[in-house]
Amino acid sequence: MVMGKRIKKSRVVNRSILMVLLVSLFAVGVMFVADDAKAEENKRFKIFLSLSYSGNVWQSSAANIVKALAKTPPYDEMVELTEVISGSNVEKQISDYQSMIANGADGIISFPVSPTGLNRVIREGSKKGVLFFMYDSTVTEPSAYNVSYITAGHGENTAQYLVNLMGGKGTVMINRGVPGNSVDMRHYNGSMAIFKRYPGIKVVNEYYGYWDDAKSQQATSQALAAYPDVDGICSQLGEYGVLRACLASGSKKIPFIVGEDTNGIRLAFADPEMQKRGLKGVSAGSPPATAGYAFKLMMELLTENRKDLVHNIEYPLPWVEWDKVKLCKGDVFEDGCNCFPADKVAPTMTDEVLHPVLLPEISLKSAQTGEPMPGARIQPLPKDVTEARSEPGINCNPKSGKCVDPVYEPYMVTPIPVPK
Amino acid sequence: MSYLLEIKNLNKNFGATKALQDVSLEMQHGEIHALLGENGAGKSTLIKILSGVYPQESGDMLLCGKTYSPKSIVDARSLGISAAFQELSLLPNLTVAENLFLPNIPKNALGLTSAKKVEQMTEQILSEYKIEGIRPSQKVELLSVAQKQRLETVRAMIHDPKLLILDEATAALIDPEWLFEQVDHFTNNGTSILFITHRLREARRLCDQFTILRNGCKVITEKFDGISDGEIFRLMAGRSIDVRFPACASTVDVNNDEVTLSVQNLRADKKIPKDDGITFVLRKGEVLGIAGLEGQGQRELFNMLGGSKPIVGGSVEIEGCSMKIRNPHDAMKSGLVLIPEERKTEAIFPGIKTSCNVSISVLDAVKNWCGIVNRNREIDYVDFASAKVQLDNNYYGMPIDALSGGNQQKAIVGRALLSNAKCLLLFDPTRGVDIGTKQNIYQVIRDFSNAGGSVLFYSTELPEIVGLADRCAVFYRKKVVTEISHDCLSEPAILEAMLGMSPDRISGEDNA
Amino acid sequence: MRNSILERCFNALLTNGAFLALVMYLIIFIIYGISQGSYAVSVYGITVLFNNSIVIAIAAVAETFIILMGGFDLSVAGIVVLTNTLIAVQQGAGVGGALLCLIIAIGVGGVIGCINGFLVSRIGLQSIAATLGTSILCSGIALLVLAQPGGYVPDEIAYTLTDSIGPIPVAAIIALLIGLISWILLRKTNFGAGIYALGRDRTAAELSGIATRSVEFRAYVMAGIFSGLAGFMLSAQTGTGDPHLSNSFILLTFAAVAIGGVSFDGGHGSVIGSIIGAGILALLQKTLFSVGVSSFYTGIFQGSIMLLAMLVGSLSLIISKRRAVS
Amino acid sequence: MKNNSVDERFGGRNDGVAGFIKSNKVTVAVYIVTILLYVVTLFVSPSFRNWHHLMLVLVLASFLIVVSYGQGIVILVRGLDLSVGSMITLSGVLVAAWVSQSNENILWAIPLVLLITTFIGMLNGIGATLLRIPPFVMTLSTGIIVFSVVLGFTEGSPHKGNAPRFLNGMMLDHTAGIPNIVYFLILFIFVAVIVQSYSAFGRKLYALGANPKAAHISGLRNNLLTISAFGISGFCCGLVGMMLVGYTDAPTLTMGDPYVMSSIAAVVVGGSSILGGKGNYLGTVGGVLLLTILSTLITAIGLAEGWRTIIQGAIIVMALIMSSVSERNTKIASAQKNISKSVPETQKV
Repeated sequence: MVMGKRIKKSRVVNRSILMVLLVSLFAVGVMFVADDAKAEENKRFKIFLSLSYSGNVWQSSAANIVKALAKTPPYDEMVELTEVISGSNVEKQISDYQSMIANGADGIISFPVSPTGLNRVIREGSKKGVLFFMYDSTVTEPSAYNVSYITAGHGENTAQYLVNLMGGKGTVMINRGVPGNSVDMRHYNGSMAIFKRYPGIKVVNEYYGYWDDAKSQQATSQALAAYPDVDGICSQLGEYGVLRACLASGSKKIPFIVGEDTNGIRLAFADPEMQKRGLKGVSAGSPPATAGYAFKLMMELLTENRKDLVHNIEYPLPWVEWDKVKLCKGDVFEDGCNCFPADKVAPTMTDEVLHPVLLPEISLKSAQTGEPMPGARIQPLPKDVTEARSEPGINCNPKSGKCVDPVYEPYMVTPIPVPK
Repeated sequence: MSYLLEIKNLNKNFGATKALQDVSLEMQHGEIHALLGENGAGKSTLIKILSGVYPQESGDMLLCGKTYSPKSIVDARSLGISAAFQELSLLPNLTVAENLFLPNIPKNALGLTSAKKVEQMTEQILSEYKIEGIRPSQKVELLSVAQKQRLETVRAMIHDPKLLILDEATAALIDPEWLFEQVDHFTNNGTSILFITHRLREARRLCDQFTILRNGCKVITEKFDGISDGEIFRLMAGRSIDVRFPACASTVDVNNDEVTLSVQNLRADKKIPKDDGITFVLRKGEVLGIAGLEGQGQRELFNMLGGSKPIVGGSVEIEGCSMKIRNPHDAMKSGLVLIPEERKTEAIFPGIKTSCNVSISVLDAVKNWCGIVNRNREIDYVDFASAKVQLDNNYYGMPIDALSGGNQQKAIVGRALLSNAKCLLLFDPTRGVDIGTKQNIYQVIRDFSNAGGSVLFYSTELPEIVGLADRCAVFYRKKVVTEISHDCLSEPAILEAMLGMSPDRISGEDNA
Repeated sequence: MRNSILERCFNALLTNGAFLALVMYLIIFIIYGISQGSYAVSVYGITVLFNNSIVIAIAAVAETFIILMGGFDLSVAGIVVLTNTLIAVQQGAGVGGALLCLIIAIGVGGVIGCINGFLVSRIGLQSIAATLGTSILCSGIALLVLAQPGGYVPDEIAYTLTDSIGPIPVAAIIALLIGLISWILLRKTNFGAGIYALGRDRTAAELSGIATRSVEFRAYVMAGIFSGLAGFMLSAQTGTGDPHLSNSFILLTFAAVAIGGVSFDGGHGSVIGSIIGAGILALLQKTLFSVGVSSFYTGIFQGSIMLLAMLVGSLSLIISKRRAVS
Repeated sequence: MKNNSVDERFGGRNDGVAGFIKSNKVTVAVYIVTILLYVVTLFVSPSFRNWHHLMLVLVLASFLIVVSYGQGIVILVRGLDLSVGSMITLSGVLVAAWVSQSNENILWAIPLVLLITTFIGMLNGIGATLLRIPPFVMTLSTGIIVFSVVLGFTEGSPHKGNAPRFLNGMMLDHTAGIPNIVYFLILFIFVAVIVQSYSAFGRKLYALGANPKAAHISGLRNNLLTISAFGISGFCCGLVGMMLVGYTDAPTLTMGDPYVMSSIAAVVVGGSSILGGKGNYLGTVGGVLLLTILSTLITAIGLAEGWRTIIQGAIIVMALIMSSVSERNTKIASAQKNISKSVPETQKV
């Protein structure tokens, strides 16, 4: 009996040791990975950067721009920036915002996962004096600042350009973004508004590329198989995938493509070989540079270099037509150049990471690595900002009643008359 | 006089298989009726229909003169028939008390099941049925097999049935007397019992009448008095079979022949002292019978040698070389091949062709340099094996689970024969197979030993050991207590040793 | 032979997944408390913590019903999204609207649960595959219901359910309530005994007289209803509808169940464990945030905790088996 | 009796067309549905009626065909691999980062990447066997962990690197009018079928899946077999990652995600039992083709995304019901004592 008890006891002791070991190992692990950034605590602005989905070049370029700016003097002395990836889960981003507020954030700069789902936590944070700056995507909460190109009319302008290229008649396919997303809806509605004005334009097919080159490529391949002689493709982000699908389709002719800002499509526009096969189009779309613009605006508010600011700010729509593509020699947009050689960046890299006026501090390298451009200092922003229209479901809450319905009027290109 | 239960022309088919054909049966009030038959004869199907597991297909059943067609087990119980199943229907992760009352655990005033109340009731029931050493709040997985069997039986009894069905209720019981006592008590109250067993002796002890099923048909209903065991066996098998054992071709010379397997103080449990393990030797060409009551260590021995249970201590030598057996693969490499106890869960690969089931042990021998199986060589091996076990090659293409138990067992024995074994470990290889197959297996065993192989052979049926073995080692309390040589081999001698009656071994009861 | 309390604790730690999860929770909470300071124990801080975990917790309860039975339910995410969009498009307001939302949640969950139950228990489909199908169906319908994010959830839900009553977060009360209800269902009814029985040994359960198909069917319905409630709580948190919820939701649900010590073989574990598991996931996120671990590496910790919980779980099974033998 | 041919006595697997159909009812059913669906697409869109479209379907299906092989092998031995998505991403990111545009490093980079993913797959197997963690949880965890590592490795973005020219050519160039990848697919399927259905190793996997306990007792190295099954899955993921990079020219961190659920769906639609021990790779390939043709058809019709999703879900459920019905028909004949549907014990060796 005594013997049995001893055996049992020692076994319990063994197990407990094992448990304690496992748990303490874990605890040590947590401590070990923890940054020592918390050590220095002189008065800096606590800024949090909340990304939606890391994983595509667009998101990380945007993040890198903000990171590079935060390291550019004089901000390097003033800002403590923490980057958080919230994934595509609203719950997670809500939780992250709450953690940031709890940790004494002065400002949160973020790509919001949902235009509506974050409103409540933003309102709570704003009440506590936290500045919320949303870039690219927007929220409908009035207390947040939205810095975005969305209201600048990507859909209607690119669609109009395509219509002009096609001479007002022909067949069109639309490569949409993520289903159930308000930005996709805004772009799509803009495009369709234009296409409907031209009875000769027939939208034969629309599909979802999820703003992803791989998915766009697969979906476009399938659609092309059904409509091999389509005249134009109107694409949201994913246009490089669209192009590759066209190249792989076996058809000699390449349809007109209007899409967003990837380096791959711009290079293709400039390629005489491609031009010979009929490729024309425009590159205009969501610029990661918005993040930098939003960050600088936020910093100017925080440092009180800017007194007041409207809440919905429009970032100009980037616009590069096929015959205006110009290769950059260096790391910045100079002399009107607007794309980079293939050995320098991935074809899926978005070129609009730079802006000579709004973001002179940023070079291609800083957008790729998050390191500041050597010798650069933060330049003040132009005094005036463009106020964006308050469009319902985009950057305005219809419940508040001050929204204006979007007007789908192209302004980057003159509409051709409807052919008889 | 009206019957308690009348079954008229009952039929049941599973697809193309006719499980029951025109079976009729009558039972009196208070009668204990034995249901006999080989495996696959339809006993299980019959009791599952009676107890509400399967619906009947055609035919009538009358209980106390009223039409009886239960929709479920619960329904059958409320109508007065409950069953204790052979496959033990207890749930290991629930408590004894919960198990006892499933599926309708008594509720308290709030309509919720109350552990306290149920455990109290269980306590009462357990003492009423004279079961000791079980706490109602204990999880069933902590019980021994025998305790589980008792619980299963009690679970059928507490519903106060008019007809109690006991399917192999004594298989795992060390002392069937407990059951007999309960049965007597029950029949005194007028309950009838349908008793399914493979053990004729118990059936004779308990029952007045028996019914034999064969291939889904009723053969006979008769009183036990005045009919011999041989006759009953004949009726069960459907042909005249006196169990015949192949003659030993040569007697093994105990002193001179080389030892194939030598086991020294083998222990499955840390608690067993170092020098008190299982010890025996097995010679070349010898069939060593193993006997013992349930749970005396024979199962552990087979599983340890077969590699499916870790060896805690002791040594195993094969042809003089010490072997480390950590898993079945090691065992096979050393030449020990186990035919496991549970055919369905441990031996067959359901859904896979019979031929592939047989050839699984020679796959490595019949593959070519890039690992592809050479079908011709494979089929040669399978043909060789099935010729030995007389497996019809029409079965080759069928999934093995579509075969009868006997044919499955033939395939498994065939597989073992192909595996280059020096020593076959057969754990109850004839359980649940028809007499024809048994005869086959006996022959295979003898052939194997005549060809120079050794066989370790455990059986619950003593006549098999007496008839087949060259020698017998008897287990009692986790070790070999007695070895009986060929000359002294007899049922009474084995039985005596099994019960621990060898003179120097009689001591206090302690069933671990 | 009486075990000391300490010994019993250690035993429970290894054999009871919920207890282990609780201990893990406390340890992580201590790290969180140290790095976060007084905020960690403030009413707001705790309310936030509960709010962050409640949706996954309810979803994990739903999943637990099925996993205890030895199945998998992939439709949880689908039901949550569908419920969310339907609640967002309903027009009711005030208390009536709130009630309507609750009915929608339970109704949607119940209906999808019935379909799952029918496919699995009546037609005999493999649970993981059948629920994969219904989950895809649900997210398709959700896209038809709400073409883009929007819609409103009555303030009665959105504010009341995420607030705190005095020092007690409403979400905590809900967690307690859900935990209690599911605990009663699983531990105090024949239905619950049936689920445990089914998860361990289907044949034995059938022979014990349990109406296995009916139990299975009802379990899927219950899981559906709880998933609907999770969608309801998600709507309360976000105050709006969004048809685009990612798959990570379902992964987190399974992670919570795994951390909670529920055996994926079925028949072993408790809802309490799953709820704590969901709490751990939310707490872990906050803790890593507050100690400053780059969010790149959150996944490493989540994955490791899951493996740790499962490892201890399988260890405890081996130990209890060994103990049963000896 | 000895007169019968070898194959006949083996159950007629090669016993002409009739024999094949008899022993592979589910597989045949999948192909019939696939062909029917293909015919429907030809009617829906006349421009599908050419050789090119058929090749397109094959190219689009190629990723899923390869990844489903690993998934199928793992499911065969009663596992499930939820980490395929992360492993595909890992492979793509690594190959693009190490090789970049030129072909210089390809000789060491491709084998090394395959080795890494195979190794991670084997880790899954080790967790599932030696540590006894259910495959579902094990692969879920490694999936999360690997993704986290990739995230850290790339610092959130796979900036660096394009597809190596070799992979580009593999995916997009044609030889004799047929895309190169189709030649690769034929080779892959051939080897895969040999390994799964005709090799000793494959036979052992089936045995293990049919009854792990019996396999253990019969002396099969269960752990080793399971680990290699997971290793194969990792290997396949490595291949798919490279194929995807070759196809799209640059990796993204989400590129593997769609293949987790769709590979499981393909295996199940292809007639394998998710409980293991049953099914064959040709069926899975049929399942992949079915799903791919379906998605082509849906894109061609241009349905709203909601309807597309609904149709996909419905097809999966319908395929399941069909295969369960056809299975039940065969089972009734052999059912003897099984009480309704009994779920086999999970690996408890």
